[in-house]
Amino acid sequence: MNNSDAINDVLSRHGNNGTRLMQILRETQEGLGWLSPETLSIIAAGIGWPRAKVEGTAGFYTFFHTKPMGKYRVLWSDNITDRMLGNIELMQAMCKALWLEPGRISEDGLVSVHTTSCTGMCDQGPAVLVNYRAITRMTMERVAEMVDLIRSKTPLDDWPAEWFVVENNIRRADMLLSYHLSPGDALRASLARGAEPDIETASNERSWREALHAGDAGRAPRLTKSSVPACAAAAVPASPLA
Amino acid sequence: MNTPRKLKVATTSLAGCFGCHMSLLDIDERILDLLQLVEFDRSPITDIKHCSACDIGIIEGGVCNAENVHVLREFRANCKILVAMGACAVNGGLPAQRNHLQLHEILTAVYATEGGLASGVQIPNDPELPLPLNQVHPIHEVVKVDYFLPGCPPSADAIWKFLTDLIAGRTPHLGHGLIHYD
Amino acid sequence: MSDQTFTLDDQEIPFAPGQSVMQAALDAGVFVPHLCYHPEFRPHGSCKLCTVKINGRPATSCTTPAAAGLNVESNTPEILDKRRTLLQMLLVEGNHFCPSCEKSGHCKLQALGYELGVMTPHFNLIYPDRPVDASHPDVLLDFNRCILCELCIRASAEVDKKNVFSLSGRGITKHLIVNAESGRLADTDFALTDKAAQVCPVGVILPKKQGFSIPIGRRRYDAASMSAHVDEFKPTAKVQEERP
Amino acid sequence: MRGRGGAGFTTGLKWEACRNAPGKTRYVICNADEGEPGTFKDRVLLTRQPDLVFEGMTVAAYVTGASKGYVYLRGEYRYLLEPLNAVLARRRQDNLLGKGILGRSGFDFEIEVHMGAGAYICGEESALIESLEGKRGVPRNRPPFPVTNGFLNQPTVVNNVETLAAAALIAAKGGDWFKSFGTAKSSGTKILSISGDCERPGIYEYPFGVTVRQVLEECGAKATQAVQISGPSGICIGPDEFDRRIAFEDIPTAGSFMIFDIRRDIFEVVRNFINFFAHESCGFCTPCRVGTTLLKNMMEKIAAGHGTRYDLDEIYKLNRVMQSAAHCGLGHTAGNPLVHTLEKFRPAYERRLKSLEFEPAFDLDAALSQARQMTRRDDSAAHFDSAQENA
Repeated sequence: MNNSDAINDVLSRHGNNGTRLMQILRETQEGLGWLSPETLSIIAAGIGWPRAKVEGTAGFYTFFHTKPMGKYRVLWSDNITDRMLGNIELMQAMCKALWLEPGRISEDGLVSVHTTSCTGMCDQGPAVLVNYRAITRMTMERVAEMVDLIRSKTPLDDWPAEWFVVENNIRRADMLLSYHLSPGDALRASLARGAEPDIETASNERSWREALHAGDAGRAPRLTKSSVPACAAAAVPASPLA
Repeated sequence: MNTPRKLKVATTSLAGCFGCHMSLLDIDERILDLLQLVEFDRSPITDIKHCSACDIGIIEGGVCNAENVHVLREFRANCKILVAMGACAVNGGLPAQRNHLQLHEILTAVYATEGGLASGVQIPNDPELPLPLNQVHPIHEVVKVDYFLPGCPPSADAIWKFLTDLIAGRTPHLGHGLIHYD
Repeated sequence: MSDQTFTLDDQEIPFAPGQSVMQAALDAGVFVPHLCYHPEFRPHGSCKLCTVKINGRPATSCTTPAAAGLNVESNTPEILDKRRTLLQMLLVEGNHFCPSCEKSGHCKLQALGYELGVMTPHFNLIYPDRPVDASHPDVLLDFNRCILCELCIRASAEVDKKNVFSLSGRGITKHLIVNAESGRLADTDFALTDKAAQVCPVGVILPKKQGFSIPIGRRRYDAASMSAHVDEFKPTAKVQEERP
Repeated sequence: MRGRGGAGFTTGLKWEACRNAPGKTRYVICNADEGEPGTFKDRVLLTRQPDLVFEGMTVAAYVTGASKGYVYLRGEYRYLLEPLNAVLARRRQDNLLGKGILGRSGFDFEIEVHMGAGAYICGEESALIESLEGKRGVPRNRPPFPVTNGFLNQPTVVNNVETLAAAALIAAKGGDWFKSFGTAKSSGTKILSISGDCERPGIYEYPFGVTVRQVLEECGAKATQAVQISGPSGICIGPDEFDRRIAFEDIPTAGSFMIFDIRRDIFEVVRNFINFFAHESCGFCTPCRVGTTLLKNMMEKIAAGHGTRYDLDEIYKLNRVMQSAAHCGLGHTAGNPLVHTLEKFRPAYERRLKSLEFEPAFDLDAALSQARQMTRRDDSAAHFDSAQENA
C-alpha cells in the first residue's frame, strides 16, 4: 500500500472531517514516519481545507514533524527534575555513541536525539520518549543497550518490556485514589436524585427545546454581565497568584 | 554675571559612513551659535585623536570590529553623557545587515572565491588591521547609552533640536517631522 | 449612536451596541495605537499595542466590548511606557532597517514609533535569518519585516476567499507561510489586486517595479502623524490602499 | 468544589452556565493535557481510576445536557490510549455510555479520546478547544468563554481529570460528605505529584489545608532549600514559608510539588523554567512571544557571567509588561519564577553578577574567534583580555 492509500485510509477512518485533523496527522505520521509536503497536500485535499492551514497546524506541535526525524526519534524529558537526575550527561553519551548532535538526524537517517518538555515521569526519571512511547529510569547501561537496539534496527515492540513500565507510586491515598465505587454508582445516584418531579425530563431533550428560541447557535450570544455570574470574569486568566 | 563654561563635546564615527557627521555640519551657520555653547574635543572636526574628560560624547556608527570597541569604551569612560546618533549606532544599521550570515562564510566568499582578485590573495591579517567581530552590534549592546537620535542620517534640524535641548538641560524631544528612522 | 457613554481619559465617548472600546474611541476621533486592527476586519488582539486600563484592569481595547460607565485610561505615562516597550519588542524581533525599506513613510510600525517617541530598540536585537520570496511576478514578500499581525491571513481568507497565507511554527519561530507545497508565492493564486496585498501595515507584501515611487516628504505619514490619520481608522472608513 | 486544574473556577457554576447557555448541543471535555512540569497526578488517575473520571464526565453530561464528550490526552501519554479506549468499550457494554444510559431514554452520551501532540499551551481551555478543532493551539479572545461559546461554538464544559473524578464522588456520596474533607474555602482533597530531592517521590493525596512542612516530612525530604509548588507558573517558597498550607486560601496548586535541597542551584532551576516558557509560548501576542525569548536571553547573559544590576532591573520591567499585556496565563506567569526567586534567593543571582554597571551581553574575546581563525592571527590586538576590558 503506497503512501497515498495509507493516508486516504486514515482520512476515511475520520470521515474526512477537518475538525479531527490532529488525529489524522498523528495516525498518518505513526504510519509513514513523518509528514512530507506531499502528505500534507493529500490530507488538505481530503478534508477540503487550504493546504497552508494544514501545514500551519502541523508546524505548531512539537510531536508532528514536517522533516524526517529518523526511524527512531529519541526525546529526552528536560524538566528540572530530569536535570537533577543527570539526563543531560546520559543524552550526551547517547549522542556520542550514535555520532550525532542533539536536534540533528544521523547521516543514515536512522535516528535523531533531542530534548522535550516535561513528560510527566518526574518520580521515575530521567525519562525518554522513543517514537512517543515513554521509557523511564534511564541509566548509562540502558543508554548503551538502547544504542545497540537502534543500531540493529530492532523494532520497538521487541525492546525489553520492563523498560516501558510506568509506576503509579501512590504513597498516600485518600478519597479519590482509595474509594472503590463500582462503575455506574455515581450515575445511578444522579439519576435517582434527578428523578424528583420538579427536575424536568432528561437534559438532552430539554437542551433542544431551550435551543429553539436561541436560533442558530452560530451567532455568538454576547456575554452580558448578568448571564454568567461574576466568577466567570474571575476566570479571566489572572495569574494563579492574583 | 558669569557666563556658563562651554560644554566639551566629543564625536566619533565607529562603523559609520560619516553621513551623520555631514548632517551635523548641515546645521550651517548655526554652528557659530553652537560654538558659543560648546567646544569640540576629540572629533573628526578637530582631528584630536583621543578624547579627554567631556560632557557629551556623540557616537555615529555601530560596533563592527575590535577598534570600535576600544574607542567606544574610551568614550564611555570619559563622557558624562553618551549619545547614539544615527541608525548604525542605534540599531546596527546597514553594516549589521551581515549579522545573520557567518563571518567566516563572508570572508571566504570575498577573499577566496570572489573573481577578479590577484591569485594567491589571502584574507588580510596585518596586525595593524582591527579584526571584525562575529556580528555588528548597536552601541547600546556594548556600553550603557544615555540618549538616542535615530535617522539615516538624522536631519540637521533634528540634530540641532536634539543638541540645543540637551545643552539646555532638557530631555531631548523631537516630535513629528523631526523624528525619523530612515 | 446610543446615548450611553464611557469615559476615556476623562472624555465621554458614546458607543453603539456591539462596538469595542477602540471602535467607539476611533469613531469619536480619539486615536488609540494599534497594529493588528483594521477597520474592515474583526478585532484580533495579538499586537497588544491598544492595551488600556479598564476600571483599573489592563485589557485590549480592540476586543473588549464597550459598556456604559467604563472608566478607560489610555494615554497615561504608565500605559504609554508599556506601549513603547511592546513596540521595541517588535523592533528587535525582526529586521527593521527603515533606510532601505520601500514601505518607509507608509509603515504603521514606524509611524507608531514616531507617535510614541520610540528612539531606540532598547533590547538586544535578535537579527533573525528570514527569507525573501521574489517568486511572484508582481509581488515581493520580505519576511524580515513581518510583525505577525495576521491581517493578510484574514484578508485572503475572508475577502479574497483564497486562503493564500497562514502561520506555522510556534513562539519566536512563528512565521508566515503560503498556500503551496513548494512554499513559493508564485505557485499560489495570489494576485496584486487581492485585498491581502493591500492590508500589510509594514513592508512585507510589496508590489514589484514600484519601489520608492512616492518621494520623501509626500508619503502618508510625512505630513501628518499616525494619530492625525484617525479618520482612516474609523470602523466605517473605506481604507485607501496601503500602496507605497 | 473549585476546579483542580490550576484556575480554580467553581465547577458547579461552570456546569450551570453551560447548561443555561443557548446552543444546539453541548460538550464535556476532560482536560488531560497535564503539561505543567512536575505534574503527573492525572496520569495516575487515568491509570488507576479511569472509571471514576469517565463517570464524572457522564454526570457532567447529564447535568449540562451534553451528548458528546472528549478526553484531550497529552501526546506524551500515548501509551494510555488503548487502555482508556478499552475501559470506554466496557462502559458501553455496561450501558454506562452510548445510547439510553442506564435505560434512561434520551440520555445519550459518547466519549472519545483525542491525543494532543506536544504543546503546553493546550492546557489552557480555549487553546485546547482550538486544538480539538484541528487548529493551532492558540487561546481565544475571552469573553466569550467556552461555557457559552466553546467547541464548534457550542456551550462547552472543560474540566481537569481530578475535578471530574471528584465530581463523580460528590454525585455518589453527596456534597456534605465532600465538604467534611479539607478547609472552609477548599473542600475535598488535592492530589500532589511530588518529585525532586526526597526519598519517596510519587503521588500523595491530602485533604486541603495540609502544611508544606508535613508533606516534606512524609515524603522524606531532607535539608530542603526550596519547593516549587504548582510548577513553573506557580510559586517558589523557602523554609520560612513551610508552615503555609496547600489550599485556595493560601497556596493554590494544580498538583506539581518539586523539592530542591541545599545542593541545588536555584538559578539553574529558574533558567530551566524560563527556557520552558520560551519554548512553549504559542507566539500569538507580542509581550509573551518576544518577552519569553528576551527573558531567556537575559538568563543566558547572567549564566555566562555578563550579568549586572542593569539586567535585573530589565527583568522586572519586562515582567511588568508581560503581566499586564499578555493574552493568557502563560504570558502572565512566565516571569514569575524569576521575580519570586530574585526576591527570596537573591544570592543565587548576586554570585553571578559581574559588576554593578552595564556589561555587554556577549563575550568580546569570543566575538573575535572566527576572525582570528580565518586570519590565523593570535597577537594581542587580536584579543580582548578581561583585565584590560574595562580600562
